[in-house]
Amino acid sequence: MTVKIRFFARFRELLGTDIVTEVVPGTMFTSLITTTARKNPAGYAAIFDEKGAFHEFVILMKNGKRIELTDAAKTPVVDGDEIAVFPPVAGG
Amino acid sequence: MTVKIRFFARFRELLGTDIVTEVVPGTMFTSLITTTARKNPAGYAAIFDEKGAFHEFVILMKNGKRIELTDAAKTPVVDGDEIAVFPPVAGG
Amino acid sequence: MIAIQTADVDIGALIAAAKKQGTGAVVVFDGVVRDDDITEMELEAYEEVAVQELEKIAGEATRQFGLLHVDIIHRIGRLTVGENILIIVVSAGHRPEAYSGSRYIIEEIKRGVPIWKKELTKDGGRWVPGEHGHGSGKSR
Amino acid sequence: MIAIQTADVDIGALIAAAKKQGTGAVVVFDGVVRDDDITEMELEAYEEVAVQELEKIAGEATRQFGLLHVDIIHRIGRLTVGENILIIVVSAGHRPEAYSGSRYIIEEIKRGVPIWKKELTKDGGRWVPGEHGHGSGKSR
Repeated sequence: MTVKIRFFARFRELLGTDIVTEVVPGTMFTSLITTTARKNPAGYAAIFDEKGAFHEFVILMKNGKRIELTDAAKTPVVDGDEIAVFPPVAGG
Repeated sequence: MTVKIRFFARFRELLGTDIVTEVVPGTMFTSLITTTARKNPAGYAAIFDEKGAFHEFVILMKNGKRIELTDAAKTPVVDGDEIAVFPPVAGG
Repeated sequence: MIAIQTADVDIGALIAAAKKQGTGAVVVFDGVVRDDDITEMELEAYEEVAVQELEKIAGEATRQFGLLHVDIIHRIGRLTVGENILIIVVSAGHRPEAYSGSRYIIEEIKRGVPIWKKELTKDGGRWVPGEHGHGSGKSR
Repeated sequence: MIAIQTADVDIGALIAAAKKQGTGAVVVFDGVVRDDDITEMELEAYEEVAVQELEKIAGEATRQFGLLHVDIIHRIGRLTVGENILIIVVSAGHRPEAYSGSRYIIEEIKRGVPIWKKELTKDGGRWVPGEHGHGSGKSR
């Protein structure tokens, strides 16, 4: 099954965006992002702390709906999901 | 000596405006307006109460500066003065 | 630009001109003739004094809120429903100052600038009562 | 009109269109690229979600403040100093609602709409930190 990962702003600059990736059923949100972010140490460090937990300012969305950081480790991704990972917003 | 009296809004409709009038030296603000307003009973009633005192909402100016109603009876007018008499403002 | 005039203004052009160096926020207030069962509105001002008062208010707003630019255009004469009565354009470095400065200006105008409005209706007309029982800035 | 777009808009035309029946006050907020020693600003949005959020904010402002009309246009792409970033036009019967509704909208946008700004300088660029540590409206 495939999902799409969209990074924005600083995360996009470090990791790219619109990354379509094959995942095995049962893959959890956190592990998918961890794997994807590992491709670039600076990108990984932007999103995760030294213990491998999300920085508290990171925002996650699944199909346009917010996912709490604490729920991400136990939230599975399913075929066709659009995952978004971004830093605090600064519009206006 | 001559002074100019300017009424505005409702007072203007009842009494006219830009009234240039001859006054004798020593004429006080209140007596000048009283005399002028007497030309039209409705105009007089708009500015003065039944005891002949200014309605508390009336605003007086002399050469663009506010004169308190309580000071008007003892404030003389002098040659060339521009006197303004108007109801509460409603701009904006 | 501080003015009492019959002519309308081009708000887009005022906004463009308000973008002085350092501007991060422009706030425009546009007071409009509301359709309160009226045919037209007739506005009257004690012009010389009203312009002086508007200039004083603009200066005070500039000082108090650090505004970079202020326009106040108050129209007089006969206006129909939907027409602009009063246009206030302010610019500032940041939005709190722009909003607060704009609001300060309109409240001060309502409070103390010698301008009057008469609503013309099918049956005649009525003078709009001021929002403040007294009202000329001179005694502040 | 609620939009995320690269093109600028004609604010004068938006004001004219905002004068719905019953309008007595129109308030415009125009957020502008400020000259903070930058050459340009680059704006990026999670567009589909941002538009949904703006629509939600406009609806909530309309309900809460009885607004008669709301436009929110947030620009993205590369903008130079002085250019419009965000234009909010609201109309209401009276000024308190128009000011409060406009302010509510900008504060909510700052708080939770997925848009980011990068200031481009001679030495490179810096992402503008959000005003709110967290920031996407979904968890409100």
